[in-house]
Amino acid sequence: MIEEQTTIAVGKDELLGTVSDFHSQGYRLVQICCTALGDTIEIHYSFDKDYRFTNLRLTVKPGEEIQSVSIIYWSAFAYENEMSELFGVKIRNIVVDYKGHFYRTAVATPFVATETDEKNDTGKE
Amino acid sequence: METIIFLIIFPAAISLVLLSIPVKSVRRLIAVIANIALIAGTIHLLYGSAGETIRYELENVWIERAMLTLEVTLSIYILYMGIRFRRYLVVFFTLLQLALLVHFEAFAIPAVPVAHNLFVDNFSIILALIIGIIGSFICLYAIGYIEEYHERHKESEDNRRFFFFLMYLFLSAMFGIVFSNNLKWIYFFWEITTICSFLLIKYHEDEESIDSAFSALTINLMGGLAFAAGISYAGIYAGTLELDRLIAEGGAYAVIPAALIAFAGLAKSAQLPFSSWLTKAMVAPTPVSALLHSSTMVKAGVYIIIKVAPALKGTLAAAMLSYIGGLTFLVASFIAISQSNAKKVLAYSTIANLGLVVACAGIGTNEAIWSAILLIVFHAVAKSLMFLCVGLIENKLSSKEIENMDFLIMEMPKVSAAMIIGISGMFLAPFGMLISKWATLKAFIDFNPVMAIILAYGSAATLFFWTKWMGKIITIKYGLKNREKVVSPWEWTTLAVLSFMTIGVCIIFPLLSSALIEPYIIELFGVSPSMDRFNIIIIMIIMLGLLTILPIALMYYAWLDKDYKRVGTYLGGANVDNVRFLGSLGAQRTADIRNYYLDGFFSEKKLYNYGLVTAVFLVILMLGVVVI
Amino acid sequence: MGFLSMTRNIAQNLFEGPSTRRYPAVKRYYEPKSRGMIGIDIEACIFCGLCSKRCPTGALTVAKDRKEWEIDRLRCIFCGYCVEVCPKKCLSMANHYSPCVTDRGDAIHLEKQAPKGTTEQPVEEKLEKE
Amino acid sequence: MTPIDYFIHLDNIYLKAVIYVVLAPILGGLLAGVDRKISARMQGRIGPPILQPFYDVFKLFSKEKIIVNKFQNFNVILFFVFMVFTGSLFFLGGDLLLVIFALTLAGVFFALAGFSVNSPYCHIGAERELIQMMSYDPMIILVAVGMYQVTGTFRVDAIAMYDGPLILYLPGVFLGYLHVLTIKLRKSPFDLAMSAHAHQELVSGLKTEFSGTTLALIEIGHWYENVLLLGIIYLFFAFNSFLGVAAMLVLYFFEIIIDNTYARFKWELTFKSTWLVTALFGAANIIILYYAMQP
Amino acid sequence: MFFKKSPWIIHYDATSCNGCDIEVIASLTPMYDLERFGIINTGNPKHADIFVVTGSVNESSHQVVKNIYDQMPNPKVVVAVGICATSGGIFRECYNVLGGVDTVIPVDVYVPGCAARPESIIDGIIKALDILERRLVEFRKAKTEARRQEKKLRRYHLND
Amino acid sequence: MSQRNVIPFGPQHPVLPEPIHLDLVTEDETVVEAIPSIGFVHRGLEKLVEKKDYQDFVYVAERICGICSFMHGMTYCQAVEEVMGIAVPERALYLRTVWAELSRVHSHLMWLGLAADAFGFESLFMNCWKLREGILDIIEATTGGRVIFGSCKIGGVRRDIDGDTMKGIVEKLDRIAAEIRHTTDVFLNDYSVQHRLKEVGVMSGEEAYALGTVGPVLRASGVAMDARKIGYAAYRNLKFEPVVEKSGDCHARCRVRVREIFQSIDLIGQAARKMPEGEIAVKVTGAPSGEYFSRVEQPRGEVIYYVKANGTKNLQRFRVRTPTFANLPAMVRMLKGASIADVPNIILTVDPCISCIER
Repeated sequence: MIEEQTTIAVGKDELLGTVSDFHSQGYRLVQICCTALGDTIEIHYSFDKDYRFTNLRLTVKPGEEIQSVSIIYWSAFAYENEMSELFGVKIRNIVVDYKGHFYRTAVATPFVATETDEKNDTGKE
Repeated sequence: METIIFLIIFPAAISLVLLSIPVKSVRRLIAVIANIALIAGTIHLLYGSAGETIRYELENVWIERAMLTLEVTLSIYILYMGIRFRRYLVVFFTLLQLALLVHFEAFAIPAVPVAHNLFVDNFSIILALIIGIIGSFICLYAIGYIEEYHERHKESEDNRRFFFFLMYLFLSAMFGIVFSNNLKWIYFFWEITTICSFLLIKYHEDEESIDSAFSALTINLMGGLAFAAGISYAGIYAGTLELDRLIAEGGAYAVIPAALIAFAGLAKSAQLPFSSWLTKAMVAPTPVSALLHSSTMVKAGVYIIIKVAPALKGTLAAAMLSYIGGLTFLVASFIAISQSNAKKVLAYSTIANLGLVVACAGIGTNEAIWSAILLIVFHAVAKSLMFLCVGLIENKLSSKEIENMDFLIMEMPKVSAAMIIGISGMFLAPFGMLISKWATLKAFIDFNPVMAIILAYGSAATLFFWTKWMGKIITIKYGLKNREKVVSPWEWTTLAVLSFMTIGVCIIFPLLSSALIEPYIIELFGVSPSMDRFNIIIIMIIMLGLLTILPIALMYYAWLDKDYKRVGTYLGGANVDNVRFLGSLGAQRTADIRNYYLDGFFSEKKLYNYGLVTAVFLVILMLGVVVI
Repeated sequence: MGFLSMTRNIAQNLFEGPSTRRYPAVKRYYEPKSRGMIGIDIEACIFCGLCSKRCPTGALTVAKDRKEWEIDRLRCIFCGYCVEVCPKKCLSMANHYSPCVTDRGDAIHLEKQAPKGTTEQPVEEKLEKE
Repeated sequence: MTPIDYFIHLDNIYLKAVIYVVLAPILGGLLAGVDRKISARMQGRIGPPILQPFYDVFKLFSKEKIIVNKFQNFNVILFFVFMVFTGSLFFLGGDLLLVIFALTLAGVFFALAGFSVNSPYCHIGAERELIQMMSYDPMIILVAVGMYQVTGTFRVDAIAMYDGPLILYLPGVFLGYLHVLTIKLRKSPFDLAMSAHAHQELVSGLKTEFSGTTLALIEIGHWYENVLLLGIIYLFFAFNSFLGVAAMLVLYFFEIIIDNTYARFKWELTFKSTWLVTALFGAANIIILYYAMQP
Repeated sequence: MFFKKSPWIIHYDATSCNGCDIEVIASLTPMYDLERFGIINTGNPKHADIFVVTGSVNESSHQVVKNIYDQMPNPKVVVAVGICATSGGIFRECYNVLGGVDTVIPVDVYVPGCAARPESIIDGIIKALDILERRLVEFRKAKTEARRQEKKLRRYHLND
Repeated sequence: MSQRNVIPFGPQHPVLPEPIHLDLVTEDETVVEAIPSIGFVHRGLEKLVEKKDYQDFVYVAERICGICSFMHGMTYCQAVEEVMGIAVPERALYLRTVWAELSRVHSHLMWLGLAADAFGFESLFMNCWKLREGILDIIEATTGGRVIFGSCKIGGVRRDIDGDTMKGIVEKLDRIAAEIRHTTDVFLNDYSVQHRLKEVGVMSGEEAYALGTVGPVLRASGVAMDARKIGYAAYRNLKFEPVVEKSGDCHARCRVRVREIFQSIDLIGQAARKMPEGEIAVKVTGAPSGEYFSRVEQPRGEVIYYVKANGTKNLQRFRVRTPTFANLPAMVRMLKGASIADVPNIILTVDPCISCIER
């Protein structure tokens, strides 16, 4: 094991509060990532302070709307735009909202699209 | 002499006629006839009187009395205006002037004999040509302009009869200035131009116009006060009221009035400590700017400076004069870089060029005076053309901003062509201004290389702001609507005539020089500068080259050249079409391009303040040295 | 703060002469370990198809029935995975890349196992030819 | 008698003009080729053949003509014509001030070419070109002023035949001229508006939209210009033609060194430094000379 | 013929992993020095003769590749450098990759390699030079042909 | 009336070999607004895990980026090894360290060259790339590739470097280091370089930390954050301190990279001395199950791989957060108020790897 990594599950409503706690404790936002697990979507918010790595795990249903953390961590806008474009996660109040023009993929929300979708949907926006 | 009197009286009479006739078409007819008469008059003068200076007696007590009465009436009017708008500085200056005048008229006048009240020499013929021809055409232009102006400015009162009254009255006063030998007469006409300017600036009657008008009035009254003081001094101590005698006598008594009159000239031609009024005066309707504030009235200032300069020759005051001119040229050229308002750029460029003339006058060598006169001619033609073009564009685009003139060549090709000629005329070889700048440079080097250095820097700045403006106009974009279909024939005529004149004066300049300027210089100095024949040939070759290559190449590109493929502009490969690109956030944007204004280096406020302080210092030095 | 601090370097370059490898006039020396184009000793091949299954880009096709082994040189990424997985170790890697082509078809290289009995040219010679 | 002396004393001005018009591009092209070769060697490369600039230009002549708008090449033609004309005027021994004004005219056409296209990179290039012109213009005029002060004439032929060593009278002016020469030769650190190699923020700057024949004309125009600029260097050393030629070559080599030892300056520094150098060296030299030459 | 001696290139990274890009740049640097052949990296389609594309094309870049190609004056040659550019390479199955460069514009020379070595790039460009010369001849022929056609048309119209 | 230019910067732009697009809104030449647009290199390779075997996927991971390809492969292997609990042999860890540091040296030298190119110093650019070839020769001799090393695999490494070669490499590196110093001195001391880089794109430590920047960008602002300190591979046995500069401008970022070149050369020396004998790989069987965030310090900063597996041969989710992605917001911030001439410098001192950002 190279390093200890802790993961804390967090609810949709506590998200902003917990993130701002991290912010006030001087954590830096390392990354936000999304995993599509069929019927749910898992979002990891990773923080780091003095090489201590901590994760928040938020589980949402597809189509559920969540709050943007870019108000607290400005740099989150990039991750959130990515999530909303690739996974179709609805995120409210992103400071710089590309509105689906971040990567401009050939397939809309490729990570949740099924194989058949991909073939039929040319995805031109 | 009849021609002269005709030229002075006729416009004044026309102005009264225009004021009294209520029918528009009749007024127009009269104006056209009057303009033709004026032009004919000046040309007649050119053929009749060119050569030696001719002086005329015109002794008539009634003229003097009428002038005095008018002067006092005008002063009272100014007093009234000053009190009504609470400009107490104006009131103060007027009162002082009135006091000086009354004192002088009451006590000193009988003692001073005036032999010649009027005169004609080549210099005044040149100015008369400018006033007569350019002035007439500007008045023609104004007929078309004012129509559209009132369409655009529905809120302002339609006072166009009064407007034309003032324009023609002004022409009359200008003729008066250049033909009068009697200082008191000059002063009388001088004050009329001041008041015309005041009333024309505030024509729009909004707060900004009134403010600017009073600013112009205050400064010009200050100049007028100095003028009046100069006359009093000349009358009392030098014992003459004649311009030529005052200059010819020279000596200690002539220096003080000369310096005071030069001071008045500085104020009138908006040299540095006084330059603010001219830039503010740009709120006036554009023909006014063209006529009063670039081609004629401000020229009266430099005219009088050139006239009195010989009296100051060799004194420190003359050196100061040249430094004030040089400084004004430098500072105004620099400030013009940071301006985006077309009329302000023109105003600053006018100030700069007048600065050059003043500097030449201060130097006062034969070469310098020669180039000063050339400068006046070339500047008057090119600058009035520029102003009139801007006026037209302003009416069409409802904006004076240079940045709104992109693609003008596609929207208004003919106006743009006129404008390009005007701009080229202002700084580019082989046009006139460049020839005179060249002569000026030669004069400067022999006088004092510091001035040459100033000229080198200043003309570099000139190059920058003119070229970027020209670049803005000639940017080409397809698919734009032609917007010049509805320009009135009045305006077209004037633009065409002035464009051809800009080229014309350059082609005939050797003639102009040998027929009019050189005799004048020889009369003044005994010797005359002349350009190297080789250089004149070269300039003519460039001119001819341009006049042939340009149309041929344009025709080639317009009709003959078919062997090409059109592609889009380089936009980093993100083209959507020729000018638009796919930008961030999925938006299609147009590549928008603007000029540079280098505000960090040439900010108006900073430079103006520095210039103002230095110029005030120089003016104080100029007057102080004389008094001591 | 230095002015002209690059002078030393450019003077050195000027006097030492250019350090250019004059390819193609001078042949480039390749390290023996350099990864390059794939060759096959077709006689040893058993057409198991493991290489084509493992190939990350699908550059290899193996037809067991026709005893053919085909490589699209414009798909091969020179990873060497096929060489690694080959059970008979009949695949080999040259230390230089395959040549540039102007037509896609030129890059498809087909090896066919001869019916038993005929002798084949050694692999190296074949590679040279290409 | 060196060829240069022969050229100066040649009375037939038509012959002079023909010699210049024919020889200047050849010289300029060779100079550009040598420049590229030496630069490459300084970077540890072999570099292109000496004749490469000619190959480039000939190639450009046979390319397809692509344009953004019909009139964009118009100003380039004018630039080229006036550049050749300016050079001829100089080598015919014309008035130095007139040469400078004609040079400005050519430069203005070049900048206008950039403006007329309505392309962002061209436009920035043109603006920068103008800033450069504004930067170097005072110094170039001062060169003429200084020469006039010493020799009492603006005629190039008279200056070239002047016996005294101009360089000793005008060391400051000469230094100032060297400074602006870097701008005019479009060498680093002042290659703001465009440069031969495109590794800059402005793609190719002013010449972004010009291709084929027009680009070739721009290149050849610059060869003419470079020869003219070297000619002005020669004037400083005109009292000895060997020294003059040596000075031209040494200074060109020096410019190559400068090119290879500097990063590109920003326009602010370019502008400030040039005007400062003009004032410190050029203007100061002229003022001192003025007082020294007063009786 | 001067095309052979002065081919100017423009390089565009369609969706390359960087590997081929830095090798293209490396081939311009002292060790390989493409300028020996008169090659300049112009970075501007309007000056270029050879279009060097690295990487496969994707949803966003295919339009860019097309734009650049369209803005290049004839005669022109396209060199696809690296396996991604020739066939899509290891990424051909990705959802956003359309395939090799030849799906968008005609490719003249395919340079293999992952990442392509500078030697391969030099080989490829030298191969492209011959094609460039050929293109010039074709281009001229087409031009005179077009002119003739136009003249014919005009005459026809005049006679009408 | 506005005096604002709107200029498209990229996607094809000669100063950057890679496509990124910025809508630059400028006034005179001052950037008022810069909005980046990416997606020109987006391939979508994260989804490729669903099609490829987790062991074969190393080849894809290596090709995320051609500059730090080895580090990508290594991070991926490390992530899977952690999920599967594989103990990698010590020698393999050391070899990975050597290659990682070699690629850091080549990446930094390449960056120095590109930066020199961006501020118009062509001869310096050429010099840097000339030196870089020396490093590439070492890399080619040991791995068989100049750009894509292809020597990492799950469970260890694919190739070995024998003792003599290792010694030769260290000696050669020392020689090259002396030459590199001549060149980097120009970066540190030259007036024109300082004019272009000093006080350009200044970012304070607090701001850089708040924006989540990583790598040299963060360290140049005075924050000592180096993921190598976590102690992956052999770094826990090597002695080094993160390189930190205080001023936070472009020149500081340049200095950080210059010093890191020498630090890396030193680390290679240390690794060569301490390298134990033994196996270079273990055999890997089975399929991974679990999740892990693997962190490695790339030349551009900390890269994070997230691997989630559910016991099949294909991973469930594979996610890469590359350093440039984290530095992108900082770049946008720094561009505001810079001049057009600074834009390439600022973009380059972030050392953007667009193919990393977009994967």
